[in-house]
Amino acid sequence: MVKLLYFARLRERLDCATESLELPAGVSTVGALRLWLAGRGGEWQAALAQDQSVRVAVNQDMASDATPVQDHDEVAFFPPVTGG
Amino acid sequence: MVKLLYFARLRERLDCATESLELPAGVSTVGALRLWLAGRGGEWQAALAQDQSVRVAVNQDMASDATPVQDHDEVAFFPPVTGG
Amino acid sequence: MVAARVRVQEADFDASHEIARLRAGDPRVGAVASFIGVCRDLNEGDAVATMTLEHYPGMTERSIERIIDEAMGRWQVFDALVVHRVGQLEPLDQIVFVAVTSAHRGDAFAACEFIMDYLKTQAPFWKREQTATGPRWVAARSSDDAAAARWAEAAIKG
Amino acid sequence: MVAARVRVQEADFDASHEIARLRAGDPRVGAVASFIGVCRDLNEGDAVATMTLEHYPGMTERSIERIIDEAMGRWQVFDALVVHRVGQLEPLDQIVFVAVTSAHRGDAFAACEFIMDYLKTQAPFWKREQTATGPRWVAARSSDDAAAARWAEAAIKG
Repeated sequence: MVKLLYFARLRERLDCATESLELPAGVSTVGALRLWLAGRGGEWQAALAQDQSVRVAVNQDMASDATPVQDHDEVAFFPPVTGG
Repeated sequence: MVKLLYFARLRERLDCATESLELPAGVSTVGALRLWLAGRGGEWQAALAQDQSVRVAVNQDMASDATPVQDHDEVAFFPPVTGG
Repeated sequence: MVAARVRVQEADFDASHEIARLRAGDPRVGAVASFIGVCRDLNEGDAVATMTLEHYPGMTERSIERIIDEAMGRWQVFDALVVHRVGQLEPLDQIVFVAVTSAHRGDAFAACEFIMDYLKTQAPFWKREQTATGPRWVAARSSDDAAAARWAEAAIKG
Repeated sequence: MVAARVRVQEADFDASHEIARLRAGDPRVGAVASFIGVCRDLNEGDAVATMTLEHYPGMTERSIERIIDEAMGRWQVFDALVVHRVGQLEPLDQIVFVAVTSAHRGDAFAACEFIMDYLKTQAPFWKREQTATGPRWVAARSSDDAAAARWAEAAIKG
């Protein structure tokens, strides 16, 4: 299982703050996971499409599409940050 | 009369904080005034010599050797500043 | 005794108190540069009534710790502190505090500004504003990316 | 009501208090950059027991006012404050405080550092340190001249 987190506008659009997911077969990177989630269609497709500015962190470190994802990882999806 | 002020190390060396002076004949610039004061000899000569780092302000504005000096001016001599 | 260098909290903070704690008993400190970010009543031309700050607990602290480490590697500084508020804030409220101690002012200023610039683009906080036309998530600013990029090639490693 | 932008005093100051006063009631302020200069226990390798700060009353305030005017002409800032102590100080004592308010942090940081750099080379203060081998006047540092020169060609006009 991986733990997925969604923050801010993304959390609101998806109406989902966190979920646990059995890593789908063949999904071993951030890019593949994002594509798989977008495949759920509807808001998932719209919010996670490649043209959307979505940031991803794996185990609380900023990640890129190529970053590996494996069982027990914590993967977070969120918009560009706006603190400070 | 001009009012002369001396600060910090210069005040200590000259053992003089302030004095009033009838502007000597022919003295109409900062450079000339400094030369005239150095002409007093002793510590005045040593402290105000051209090779000493002495700053001068006329009427509380930083001045150079060419700055005019006239009756009623306030002229201050001091070392490079070290506040902050 | 080591005090936390990063705090995320709902409560307000007092700059003097934080600075006094940061440099307490360290007579090597000659310079303290600090910054306070404040909630404005206007953003992108619209009046802002309140603002809510969301964050990613755990990653927030971790990312700011890393930014401070990076700053301490680049400049001669003794210590640094970041306090960032979350929850609901209003115009005039303090949002963020950064303070850096050093022997000399140049290092303190540079490290303090570096930490703020990186925090703006790297630390997972998100602002939602309440305006007359309803709530909206604040958009990231390209000027913030530019400010962070100016500190050069050596990116903070993930 | 206009509060003094420059104060020279023997008394200590409180950064939070000064910042609160500086930005009081101004909801345009998004950024406050500030700096505190502190008395160290070591200078040029020697232990410093106490320090005495002398100044040129009148010219001091005037020169700092001019530095603030110059900063406000260069950057988009709302207000600025300089408090500088004189008289006898000890290690750990606060010496100088500079704070600048702005809508944005870049302007606040730049103006604050500019004011400090110019103050170090333009404002008539002199430090005398008491060390184990007796009193000595602190020598001006060429690094301070370099820091001020970095802000470029447009010198402060006399």
